[in-house]
Amino acid sequence: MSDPYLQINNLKTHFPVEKGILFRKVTGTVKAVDGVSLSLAKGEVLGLVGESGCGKSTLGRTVLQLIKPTEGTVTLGSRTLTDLDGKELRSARADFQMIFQDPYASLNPRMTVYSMLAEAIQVHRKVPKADLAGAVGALMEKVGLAARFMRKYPHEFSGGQRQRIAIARALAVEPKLIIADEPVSALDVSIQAQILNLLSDLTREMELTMIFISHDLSVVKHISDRIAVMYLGRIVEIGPATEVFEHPQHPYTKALCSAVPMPDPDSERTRKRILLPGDPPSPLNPPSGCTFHPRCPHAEERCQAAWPSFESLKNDAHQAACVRLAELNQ
Amino acid sequence: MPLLDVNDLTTYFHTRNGVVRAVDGVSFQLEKGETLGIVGESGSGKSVTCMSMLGLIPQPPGRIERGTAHFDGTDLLHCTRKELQSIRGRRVAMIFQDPMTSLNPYLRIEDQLIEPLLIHGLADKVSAKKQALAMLDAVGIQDAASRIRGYPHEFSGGMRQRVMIAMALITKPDVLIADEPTTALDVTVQAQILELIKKEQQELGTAVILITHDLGVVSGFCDRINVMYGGKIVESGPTKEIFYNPQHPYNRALQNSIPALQAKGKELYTIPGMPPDMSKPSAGCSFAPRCEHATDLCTSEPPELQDIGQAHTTACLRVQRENLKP
Amino acid sequence: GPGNKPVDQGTPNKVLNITVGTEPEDIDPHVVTGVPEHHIIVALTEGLVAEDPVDLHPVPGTAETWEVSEDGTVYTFHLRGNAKWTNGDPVTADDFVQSFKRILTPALASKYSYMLFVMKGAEDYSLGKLKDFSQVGARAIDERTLEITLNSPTPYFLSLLNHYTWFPVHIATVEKHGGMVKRGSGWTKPENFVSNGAFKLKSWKLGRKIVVEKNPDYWDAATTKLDEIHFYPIELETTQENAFRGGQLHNIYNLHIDKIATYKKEHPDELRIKPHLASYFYRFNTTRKPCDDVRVRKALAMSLDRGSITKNVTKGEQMPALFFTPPGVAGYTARARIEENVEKARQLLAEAGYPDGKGFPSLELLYNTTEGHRIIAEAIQQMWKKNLNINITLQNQEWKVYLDRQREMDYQISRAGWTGDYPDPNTFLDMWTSWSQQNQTGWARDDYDGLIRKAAATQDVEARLELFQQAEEILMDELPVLPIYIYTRVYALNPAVKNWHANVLDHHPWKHLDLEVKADE
Amino acid sequence: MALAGGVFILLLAGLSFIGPFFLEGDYYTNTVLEDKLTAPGGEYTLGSDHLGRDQLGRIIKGGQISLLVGLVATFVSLTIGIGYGTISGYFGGKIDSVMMRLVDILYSLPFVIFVILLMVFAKDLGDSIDEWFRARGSEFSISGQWNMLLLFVAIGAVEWLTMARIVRGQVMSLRQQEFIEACISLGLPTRRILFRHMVPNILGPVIVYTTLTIPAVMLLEAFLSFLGLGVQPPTPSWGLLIKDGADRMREAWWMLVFPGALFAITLFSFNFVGDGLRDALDPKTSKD
Amino acid sequence: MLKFILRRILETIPVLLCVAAMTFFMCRLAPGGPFDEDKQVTAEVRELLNKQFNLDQPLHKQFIQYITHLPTLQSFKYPNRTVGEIISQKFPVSAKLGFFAMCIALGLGVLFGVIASLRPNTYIDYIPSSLAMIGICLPTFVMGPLLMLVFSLQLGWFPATGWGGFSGDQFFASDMVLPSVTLGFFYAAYISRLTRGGMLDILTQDYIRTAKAKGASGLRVILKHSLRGGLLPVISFMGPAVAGLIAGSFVIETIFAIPGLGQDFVKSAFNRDYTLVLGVVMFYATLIILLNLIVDILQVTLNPKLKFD
Ligand SMILES: Nc1ncnc2c1ncn2[C@@H]1O[C@H](COP(=O)(O)OP(=O)(O)OP(=O)(O)O)[C@@H](O)[C@H]1O
Ligand SMILES: Nc1ncnc2c1ncn2[C@@H]1O[C@H](COP(=O)(O)OP(=O)(O)OP(=O)(O)O)[C@@H](O)[C@H]1O
Ligand SMILES: [Mg+2]
Ligand SMILES: [Mg+2]
Repeated sequence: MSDPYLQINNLKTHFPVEKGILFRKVTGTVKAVDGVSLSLAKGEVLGLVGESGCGKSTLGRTVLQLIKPTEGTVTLGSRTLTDLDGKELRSARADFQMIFQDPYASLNPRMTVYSMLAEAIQVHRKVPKADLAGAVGALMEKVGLAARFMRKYPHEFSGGQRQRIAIARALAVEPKLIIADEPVSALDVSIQAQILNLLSDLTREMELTMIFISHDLSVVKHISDRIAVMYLGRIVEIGPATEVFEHPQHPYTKALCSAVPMPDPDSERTRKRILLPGDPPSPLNPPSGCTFHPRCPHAEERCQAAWPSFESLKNDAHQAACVRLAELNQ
Repeated sequence: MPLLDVNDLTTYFHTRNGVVRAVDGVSFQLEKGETLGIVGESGSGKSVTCMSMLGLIPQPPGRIERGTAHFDGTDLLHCTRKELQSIRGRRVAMIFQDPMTSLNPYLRIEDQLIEPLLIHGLADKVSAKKQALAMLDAVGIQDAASRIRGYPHEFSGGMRQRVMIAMALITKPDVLIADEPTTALDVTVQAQILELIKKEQQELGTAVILITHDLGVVSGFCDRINVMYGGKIVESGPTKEIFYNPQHPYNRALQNSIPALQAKGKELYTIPGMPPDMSKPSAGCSFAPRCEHATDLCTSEPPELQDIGQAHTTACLRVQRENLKP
Repeated sequence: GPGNKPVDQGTPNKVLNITVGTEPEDIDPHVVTGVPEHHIIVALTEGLVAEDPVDLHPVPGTAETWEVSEDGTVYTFHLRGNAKWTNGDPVTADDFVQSFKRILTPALASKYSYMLFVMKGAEDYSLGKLKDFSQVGARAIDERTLEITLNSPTPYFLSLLNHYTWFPVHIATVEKHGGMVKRGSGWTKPENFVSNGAFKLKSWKLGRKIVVEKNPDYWDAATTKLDEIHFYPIELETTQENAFRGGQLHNIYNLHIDKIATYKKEHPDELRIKPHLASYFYRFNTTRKPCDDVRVRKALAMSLDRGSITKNVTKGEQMPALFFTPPGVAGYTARARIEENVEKARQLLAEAGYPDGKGFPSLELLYNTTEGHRIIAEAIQQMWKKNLNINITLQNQEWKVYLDRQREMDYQISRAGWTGDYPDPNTFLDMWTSWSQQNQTGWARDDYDGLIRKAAATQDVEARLELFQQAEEILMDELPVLPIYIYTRVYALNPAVKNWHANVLDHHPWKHLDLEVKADE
Repeated sequence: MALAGGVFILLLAGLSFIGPFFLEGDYYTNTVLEDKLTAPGGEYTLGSDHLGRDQLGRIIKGGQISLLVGLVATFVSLTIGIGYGTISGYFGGKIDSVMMRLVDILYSLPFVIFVILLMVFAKDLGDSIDEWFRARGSEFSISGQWNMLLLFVAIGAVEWLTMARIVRGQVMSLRQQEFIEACISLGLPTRRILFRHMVPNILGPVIVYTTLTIPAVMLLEAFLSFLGLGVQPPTPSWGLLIKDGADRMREAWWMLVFPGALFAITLFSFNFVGDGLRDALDPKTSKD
Repeated sequence: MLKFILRRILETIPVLLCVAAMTFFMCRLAPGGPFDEDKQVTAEVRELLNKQFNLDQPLHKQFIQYITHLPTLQSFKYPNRTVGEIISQKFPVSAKLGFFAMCIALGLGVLFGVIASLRPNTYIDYIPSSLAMIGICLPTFVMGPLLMLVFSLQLGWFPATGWGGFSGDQFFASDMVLPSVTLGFFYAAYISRLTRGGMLDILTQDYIRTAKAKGASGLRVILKHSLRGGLLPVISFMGPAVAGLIAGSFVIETIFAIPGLGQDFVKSAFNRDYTLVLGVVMFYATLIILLNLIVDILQVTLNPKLKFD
């Protein structure tokens, strides 16, 4: 990784929280993203997994400057996105796009696919009116939609198709970075497969760099080069995809991997899961030290002391943040 | 006699652009304490099947064209509104697909939780509140006593889903219909919730219908599985049969496209073609246009579900007649 | 039930429920200017003389008797001994003198102080030219004798005294609440108000009603028949009518013109149509084209069918006005007549340079926002179009804007009306003098001014009226104004109201009114 | 229903705007005083008014004015209201505060005085414009249309306020939607986000309110004309005709019933058209 | 919330100042003055009058005097009343009329709107929708006299005019019925249309389906689950509507001869009653701001998702 294309440096996104009906005051901050550093090479796909509410979407949004970070920098290529002003940012947006979590909510219900895509194509480059229909058609075909659906409205498509429209829209500006926020979780497996194929084709063809957010570890494993595991606003483990999936090191990752249901009735019924006790803690007042310690089956006194630093065992590229890392992975 | 006996359930949506045959002659049975999984393509009519039984499809445009759904002696599709209301929520409860929108944003969690008890006169307000609290605890929401006064938007997606489940289980229904109850959740929470449903089921003998896309979940959870395609059940059988001995080409294709079962980096298997247009009735098998095994017969003759042994039924003519093997 | 209605209850109990249109602005006689105020003030306050209920000729009021000097300029009034204020104080000659002083004091800025200008020195005092009030022609000879000296013999002086500007106020009360020259000091509020009339103020609820009750200490209390009068401010004609029909009022102050026919047919006993001392006319701006040309003015005046307007538009038996002064005022009926002759009108228009209306400049008729004015204007607009082939436009303006434009002479033709202050032709004719504030036409003639001046100094009745005849002849020849009709008052009255006599000033001295339950009820 | 409403409005517009070509020039002013308040039937199909003018002709002319005023002034207020409300709701925060307080101020100002001022100053202005043209030898005169123009200004000036508030409320809730975020992430210019993405999605309540604004505007026109702003007699408008009729409802029912009924049917039609439009603009409902 | 309210109240001050200044100068710009009547007074008297009413002072001084002493200033038209007196005597009447009318409007409007929304585009929709539209189809100046004609003149059920009975101080009297109904019907039309729209949006929401799945009866679904959300558009309309009801009932007050503030709102402007205009306008502005504030608070309390920003 000599030449990181996307560099995220100690990124923090905090939301102030107000409480009370009559006397509203800021009672705390939700540390949705709390010091995340990542770097991605050009053309790399990073899978981001983690519990719901751990800050995956927020991280994605912050990287794309849809939310202003509280702290930290994001550098894309030679530009530091966190320093750009409104106008520069807007023109820079051609380089990075998001595929939103919810294919129902992220499409304007009153615009046809054509007008949505045509609009996206035209934001950052000039295409003559006459060629527009052709460009839109090509775009749709690229994501596996028949061009004849151009004049339809979003509600006339199935969830999978909508997700593809959203992908097409993101691709329309020819971005270099895409953040895909759970693009397949609402879809049935055959459509899931289609979209995953599509995305990996696209990354290959267009040299797209991508952060792929999902709950579904098997999906993430399939598409990503590396996987990062998030817990309560922080990365707890990062490493090559198969490596992390097959040899998880952090106790949380282990629990996560063990909970993935297998589509195989026999093994699924006999498989041992690591059940995590309790609920994900509230990001409002996260536990001290390693935030995972209240639910960790291996927690000790010292886990409460400080946030552990990243360590790696065998492979330098595979790191995890746990003080008992070595002990637990013997 | 099965607890729930659905026969030839047919629900159409009469839209301006034609009749959408969302559910087209679905029949199945559910025994007490049994867990039935429904899987199938997105838009194949899984949700509509379940909602039709409880009379919850929007009418108009929806209309239940024919069929019966006998629950404990009452035909849910033809009983009076009063009868239906007394069954809904109390004896047959449903968890909806989208927890974000299925809770009333204007009411406190508490009020929504105790509502089924109050409506059916199962408890007075005070004891209903106690039960609600216990239930919320049971679904694993920490600090339930204070959270119960909150509003849905203050809950995370996973928590809302659990509230929905608590709400469905609070009346201890005979049948629980769970429509993709864990889609929005991460795997650890999903595991927790499934565990909870299982526990309730064991204690109360509740029968469960579970709709999901996650074949991993059904494989571990369900006794029997219905595979739906194009508004029809195309295959039905015990879980192991469905997974280890898939017969219908759609079911086979489905099994093949599971990413978890495929090598990394390889192109995933996908079903070619587009989902069927449900507003255009097809003469034969609706999967035929996408089926690699389709013959002329398939496009001209409508298939029926037929037993092929081991309580396993399938609706593929070629399987039935030619004993087609994968 | 019907028994609950104010009228059904009021009639046997001698409670009159009546509307006089709008809410009075105040009941301080030296401050107010309106007609509704008049009706209420005359119930509460009495001047030197009173009015006969039938023909309004002056009869003794607070003054029991009076004498006039030979030359007709000095009046001596003898106040009656039993005239009392409602607080028990006697009404004295000095009360009158102080009251006159009050209304003439410049700082009070009374709008109607000019009504007293017939009195010697009054005008100068009101303008601040004269500082010493003893120079003014009002003098209390003793407690009960008042002497008033006039500038010139004024035949209508005694009638003038019935205008509320001449009424006394209770000086001590006025002094107590903010002083003599402070307007609206609160002395007229029910809890403070002191008066000397047949009724006293009982309550005044803003916007709801004013209640006056019989004053038992009034010198002529024996005459007073009513126990109470309730004055309701109801502006809308249709609402007045509904309240009347619904048994809430004994009268309709103004009946909507389109109801006249209905009332004639269905309620003839309630309908009253009476002549009124008022004239409806249009002003011409004689400084602007095209009405600066007397031929145009004449053509416009001659081409109207006034009879048709009064018959079909105003419908209230108004008299088509071919002259300006309402006829029969103090024995005066104008000789001059406008000739209604369309042929001649066309000819005059052609002479003025507009044959068959060709080339006639744009002409705008200004009127203020009232339905009645609009309808008349529309009818006249059509008559001119038909008869002279000219198109005029109508311009409707809000009241104050309309007044402003009229005063600034920013109009071509403007609708107007004039109600006489006292029954004498002077109140109609002196407004066209060059010095009059009310002229507003830009028209001025020395000979006209001279005639009016001369009439003011003439004591002989016949000679005086002749001067007025000559003046009106000039007026009708020059036509700075276009008379349309002489008003009538069209209203309705519950037949139970007795002693209500029609007169041109629409004055109905309250103490004579009575309510009578019909025998068969 | 929407179709029926639309057809009726078109018919009405046709009757009002094309009908007069087949009538004599003075069809609404011809005054026969002797024929005042003639009941319907006979010479006057719909009766005559208090000046003996043909009621039918006056209703036709009134329709011209009322439809024109209703549509144009509503359009003006719609445009301003949507623009203002969208901006205020979208940006929120300080901008919203300031903009909404400005609306509060305008709400509170005395309308009557505003109208009077408008009339007085605009008249001067109109006169000077005419003067300017005359000085250059042109026959052009705008005083004729001027009054109508002012009417639109006056009505537009008040009616947009409520519209702006409604739009703002809608936009505020829409702003949270993910597709707006998607637009931002595309780098779309704000203007485009506002008017291409926000506005079409708030049309539902806006249309409902618009169909209610049309009658309000027509009646406001009558009030303003009565004050002297707007059409001047003898030109009628439905509002004025109804007002005249209301004063004589017991003497001449036809003066109230005919214009009143037409007014009511027109309102219903607009509402039905509005409902239809709302359905048609909503791609979801348009399919069922 | 307290902070929010405090901030809004602070914001009110510049708004009111703005309103005051604009009103004051607009009034002064308008032609004609408080003393113009058809009997014109001489220039001398006019000057004296100006002096008596302080109109001879520089405008800015007058303005400062006006805004600092407004309630205690005399009305020009009714010199024996102060602005404060007039408002305090007449506003309660308008407020009560507005309150009754709003009750009627809400009752009818919500009822009709809800019924209409249950089966959109059927007769169950058209009939109540049309009924509710009566209030707009029949302008108040038609509806008022019509009701009077039928109910007071023909049937004799209610008095034709007045407010608060014969003595004028009853808390409730039969003469309040017709004006309240007339005014209420007008707003009922708006409310029913807005309710229908709002309910149509809500009734297709998923959580309504959830409620039904619980076994809730139709009535319960409407009352408990739909109304709160469905009435939100109505609530945002209520701010200006209530203010309009209270101060803008000019026509109704004139038709029924009701001594309310609505008449002064219009007539004081016609009368160029500078002090009263300013007083009424300031009062009205405060009312609007207050009502909008209440509406905003109500919206936040009714909609738990919203926060005071
Ligand atoms: N605008 C906001 N204001 C306050 N808190 C917020 C906001 N947006 C997100 N949060 C909080 O930040 C945390 C992280 O949210 P985020 O949406 O990033 O989670 P996620 O990992 O994407 O979860 P999911 O898998 O459910 O999509 C959550 O606790 C959420 O409640
Ligand atoms: N209100 C409606 N109007 C018209 N068509 C509808 C409506 N609701 C559902 N449908 C149609 O009915 C069919 C079945 O829908 P259903 O929701 O049952 O699918 P599903 O199997 O649950 O899919 P998913 O897995 O995406 O939830 C779909 O084709 C859908 O378009
Ligand atoms: Mg997320
Ligand atoms: Mg579904």
